[in-house]
Amino acid sequence: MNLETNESIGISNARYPELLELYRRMVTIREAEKNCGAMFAAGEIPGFIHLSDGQEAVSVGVMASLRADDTIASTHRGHGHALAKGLHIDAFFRELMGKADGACKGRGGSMHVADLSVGMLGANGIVGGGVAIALGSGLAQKLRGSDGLAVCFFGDGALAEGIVHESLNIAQLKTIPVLFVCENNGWSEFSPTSTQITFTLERLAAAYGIPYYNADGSDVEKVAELTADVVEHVRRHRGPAVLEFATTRIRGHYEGDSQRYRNDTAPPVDPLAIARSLLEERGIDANELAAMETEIQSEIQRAVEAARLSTDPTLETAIQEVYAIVGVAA
Amino acid sequence: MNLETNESIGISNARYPELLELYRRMVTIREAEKNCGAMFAAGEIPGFIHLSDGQEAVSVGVMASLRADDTIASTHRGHGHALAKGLHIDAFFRELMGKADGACKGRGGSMHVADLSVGMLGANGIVGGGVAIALGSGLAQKLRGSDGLAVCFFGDGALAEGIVHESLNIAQLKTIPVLFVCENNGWSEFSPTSTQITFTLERLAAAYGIPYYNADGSDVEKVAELTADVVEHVRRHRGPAVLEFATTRIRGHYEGDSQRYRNDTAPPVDPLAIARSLLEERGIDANELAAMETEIQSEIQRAVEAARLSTDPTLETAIQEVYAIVGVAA
Amino acid sequence: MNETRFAQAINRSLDDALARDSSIVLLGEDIANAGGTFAVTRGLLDKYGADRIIDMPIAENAIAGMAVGLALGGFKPVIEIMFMDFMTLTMDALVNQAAKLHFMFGGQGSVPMVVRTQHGGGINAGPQHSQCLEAWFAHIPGLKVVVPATLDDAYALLQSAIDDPNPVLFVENKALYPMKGVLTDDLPPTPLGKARIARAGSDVTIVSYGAMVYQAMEAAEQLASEGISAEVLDLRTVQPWDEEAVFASLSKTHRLVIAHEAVEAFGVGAEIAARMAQIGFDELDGPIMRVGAPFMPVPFARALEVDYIPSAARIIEAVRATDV
Amino acid sequence: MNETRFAQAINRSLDDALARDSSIVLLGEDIANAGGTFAVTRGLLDKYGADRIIDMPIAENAIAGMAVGLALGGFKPVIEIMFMDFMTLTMDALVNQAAKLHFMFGGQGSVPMVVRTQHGGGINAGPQHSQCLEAWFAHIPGLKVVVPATLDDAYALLQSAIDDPNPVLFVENKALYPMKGVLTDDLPPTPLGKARIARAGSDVTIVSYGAMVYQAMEAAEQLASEGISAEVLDLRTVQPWDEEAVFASLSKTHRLVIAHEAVEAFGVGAEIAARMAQIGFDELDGPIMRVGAPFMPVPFARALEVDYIPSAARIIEAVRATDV
Ligand SMILES: Cc1ncc(C[n+]2csc(CCOP(=O)(O)OP(=O)(O)O)c2C)c(N)n1
Ligand SMILES: Cc1ncc(C[n+]2csc(CCOP(=O)(O)OP(=O)(O)O)c2C)c(N)n1
Ligand SMILES: [Mg+2]
Ligand SMILES: [Mg+2]
Repeated sequence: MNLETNESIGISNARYPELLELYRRMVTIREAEKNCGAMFAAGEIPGFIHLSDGQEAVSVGVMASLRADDTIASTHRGHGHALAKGLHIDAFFRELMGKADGACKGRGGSMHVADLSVGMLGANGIVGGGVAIALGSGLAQKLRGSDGLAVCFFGDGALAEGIVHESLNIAQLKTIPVLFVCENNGWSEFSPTSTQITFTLERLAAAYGIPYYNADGSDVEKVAELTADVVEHVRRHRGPAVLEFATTRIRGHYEGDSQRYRNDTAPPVDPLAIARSLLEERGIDANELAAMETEIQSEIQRAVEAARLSTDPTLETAIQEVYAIVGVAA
Repeated sequence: MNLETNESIGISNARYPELLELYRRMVTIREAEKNCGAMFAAGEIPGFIHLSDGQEAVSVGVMASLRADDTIASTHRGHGHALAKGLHIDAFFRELMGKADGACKGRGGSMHVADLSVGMLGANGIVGGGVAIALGSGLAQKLRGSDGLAVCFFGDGALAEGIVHESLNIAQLKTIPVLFVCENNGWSEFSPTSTQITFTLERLAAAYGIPYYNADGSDVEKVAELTADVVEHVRRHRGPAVLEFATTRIRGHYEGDSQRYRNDTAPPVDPLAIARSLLEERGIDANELAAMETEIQSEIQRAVEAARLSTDPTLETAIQEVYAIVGVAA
Repeated sequence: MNETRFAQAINRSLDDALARDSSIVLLGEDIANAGGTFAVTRGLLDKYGADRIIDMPIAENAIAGMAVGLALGGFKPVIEIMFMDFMTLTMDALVNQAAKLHFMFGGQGSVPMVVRTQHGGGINAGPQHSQCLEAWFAHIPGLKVVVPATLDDAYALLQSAIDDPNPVLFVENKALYPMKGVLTDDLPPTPLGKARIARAGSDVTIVSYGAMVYQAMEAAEQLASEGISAEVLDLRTVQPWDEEAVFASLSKTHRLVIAHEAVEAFGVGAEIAARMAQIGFDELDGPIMRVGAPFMPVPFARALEVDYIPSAARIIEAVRATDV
Repeated sequence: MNETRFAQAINRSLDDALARDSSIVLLGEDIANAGGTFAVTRGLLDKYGADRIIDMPIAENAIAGMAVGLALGGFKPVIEIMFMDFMTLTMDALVNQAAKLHFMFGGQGSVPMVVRTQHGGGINAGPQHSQCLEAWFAHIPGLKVVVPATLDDAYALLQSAIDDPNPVLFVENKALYPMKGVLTDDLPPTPLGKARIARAGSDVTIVSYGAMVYQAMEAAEQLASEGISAEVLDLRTVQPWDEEAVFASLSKTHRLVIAHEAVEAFGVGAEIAARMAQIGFDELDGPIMRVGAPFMPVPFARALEVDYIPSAARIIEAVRATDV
């Protein structure tokens, strides 16, 4: 299964896929991560995993406007980004389980899922680590004379890191086609971001003179619609823009997080529930949706089973690839 | 000779010393640096030296409102800051010449002149390097319960460094009594800063919610007056403020800089000339000023001569002080 | 006596230091309200308040730089950098500022700060959350580097690090946090720079530090059953390291193995080997062997990481290669 | 043949690379309009334009991070970090990102970037503008580290560094910039990782790299007059370093000295000594000696710096201490 990018879907004249397709992609991410959570709890997935439950609308809505040749740099919470950009679900599970045929041959795991062939430049274990990489990738697009762009995702907590500021300045200074996408879930690990950041991204972007837009990050259509406009703008003007989406981190910072620190009273806003009721309002049959969900579940189950059967990598093979080989293009 | 801080001058009720005194301090810095330039050209001062000619009004005007227990963190262009904060002229020249009895025993040189006893936490060879140090120093003042504050100086070019942004956020977040002083001379080394920075400090400070003020950095009275107000505010509110002074770098980035890249047409704005003509307007006798200048020159000459006679440090002594000694307070 | 975990020994050390010296303040990400990612600072906020246990935004370079300013201002800051891999963001503050200040200012002032961080694999945290980079800091004049292996050392060396007037990097191994043991009451002060003989022996010296000490002990145990008596030295401090103790042991055993979890090449073991190949040359009866991680990033997969981290078996192999 | 300076050899190498490969772009502070602080990039802006010779704001971490993105995007960025001391600000991008990417992504992609920087004393630039930190980078799997000593090597090794599909740190010694010499036309490619026998000899091996090669040569010269024949090896690349060449030379001379300008403790020499104390143990007829800077920050004063930087005299002393 591969959550394809727009091009391959071939919806003519649509700026982004219709809601049913967006919903399908969100369900895929949710179902995949549900399995991740369970497999982590069961000890089948080791390390740290940060689920994006509640934030699927941003991944899916943003990626809906991107082409295969557009690039993204992601964060520690990168499953949704990776799958939405086109990382194959098989490569995904195999990587998280640390298998030899995982996306990264089991060397990176959840925090480093990457698929360069679809322009996914990697999740990143360093808060802010992907921002300057996206900046360089956007500059490459520009210097190459393409109308491609680069997108960097980052959380609200990352705004405290100097690299974000260095990058905003350079993006505007050199008019680099890079889209800064802030997923504002209100949390930096175990702390409300309001206890860490004194400014709003809106005012910051204004200071840098970079166009700023925001939308409800739980409404996938709103995310897709705004992103389509902004991506269009970035493609045409070859300069940066900032997008901010208010979103909800439904689960803990990472799996295993007891969330004792958390005392939200309202039930979490769920982008899937929102999309689903919109679809039903528009007359899509609930049975049809259920069938789709079941199909996704079984497809994911298949991927998980296959991953379980995959082989473990060996150190002897891994050590061959510490360096790219001189004279051999990668 | 020691450019004393306010307290020791004892001008009652004055918020800062009168213009004649401010002028005297500026002349001292100018004359000292004139000697530095000549001694560098003659090979008597080695290394890199960055003169603050044209920026004396900021050093003198800001420091006029500081107390001995207020601290400053400076930059690579730190001579004016150091002398205005109270570094003795003898220790200054000896340090720049690399003598055993220099301010830093000849181990730091121009880029590291420091005198902790007067709250001068050092010039700094790293652009932005002093900013977070001042932040910590300001926090120390606050935690100690004093009404002291910390000042960090930085250039317009330093605004590109992430550390400045990290520090602004933290200063406001933790309401730290730190005064951010930007000396905007329009240059980052050999490049106009307009080619490096897309934002104004005013808008940036607004984004962070930090009070921002600016003034003509060539008019020492204006600098002193504004700083007196702002320092008062910081002392009382125990939170940060940003000050920006437009100023002129009269000489090259460093001594030896051919400045081929420079094509300013207007003659440089000279804070000393401005102060001098103000003094004359106010009826100070030109002869009196000349006498003062001569006196300063000869005092500096004395310091230079004495520095020349000072002894060289030895490696054997230096290596004793790589570490502070356990159990011995420094 | 109650059993304590390694992480709690550090917690207790911080607690006792905070109680006895009001100039000590803690800064770090999620160390106050949340009690630290590894629960090392749990409970301290409640006891000492938000002026002393300070939660910080995600800004490592600023945190480290602030510690320098706090230290100059009469405080003894103990900062936490969550993973040693994030030390990459603090290098200017630590290396260009903190390490050099006392020297560069001609002996004026000092920077009594501690950077607590944790290194090492064992929990499949992957290439950016597992590195052992202590060799970098050991190369920098002005810094001290401590890597405790036992509960008592975690407690006592942290006390010494806090009391030291110099910037000290205090490196905890994440795999040790859950380790249980008994923390001795009223420990005597443990000076930095003194190694500990973890096991006495006469045929070969195994020098180690941090979590690898346990693999060295296991190796020694197995070797003993073959009649080879290995002496295990726990360095405890890698800068300054206890040259005298290593030399003394080598002079007794005439064989030397150095083992650490960090990448072997250009690691801490290189300095120890090099120094002994100079001053201990006449004592050596066989080649100096090092055991460290292979020259690759720390891989994520269980199957990889388990082979990546040096084992007792590899130490035994190295001991044999000294021609013992 | 015309005389050229070391800085110009690098300039020529950049120029020729830019001319032959349009994917090469240069980024750095004041490298375009101003031609670089040490004039190494002078003239390139006029020739190649602002899209390829790119002046950057003072933001080292972002510059290094951008290079990673550019490299993934099909370019071969060559960035300049003005002083090696400022590499402290690039460590995340270089160590956590660039170095690990190829491995961490399972062999997908590569990061063909070069970081040019300069190290060393000699011009009284003081503690924050003189450090030799190459050992840090040599410890990181995924990075390569080159330190040329001669004009030909500066030219040819830079070509190889640029063509290498991995991140390469290219370290110039500031004291060498004005050095004059003849740059050979049509140099054959010089692979990374191969040492150069700067002077053949039979009694003792002196391994060195960068500017210190000249002190080693001077020492060899003086020793020759006493009838001691020293072989001088110029490593050229410190990661990977040419173990085979060092071993071969040691097998001939049976005495080993390693000299570099960096601080001796935990420096590059430690790895070479440690490795030879293992694989070369049977070849050694005396202790391995290292010559490096003392364990202190680089001091500013002329009187201090001149004694701080290792001299030919100190190398000669070390040679004697190998019991030659
Ligand atoms: C440089 C760095 N510092 C700290 C961390 C530890 N850390 C991981 S995620 C995180 C919080 C990030 O918050 P945010 O950017 O809002 O992303 P979110 O987790 O909410 O998606 C922190 C502090 C890290 N990975 N990298
Ligand atoms: C981290 C770092 N990067 C680069 C430099 C080299 N450098 C020294 S001064 C300078 C320009 C600084 O400009 P600005 O902050 O405006 O200060 P000014 O020189 O104008 O006083 C640069 C790039 C440095 N010293 N430190
Ligand atoms: Mg968040
Ligand atoms: Mg400036």
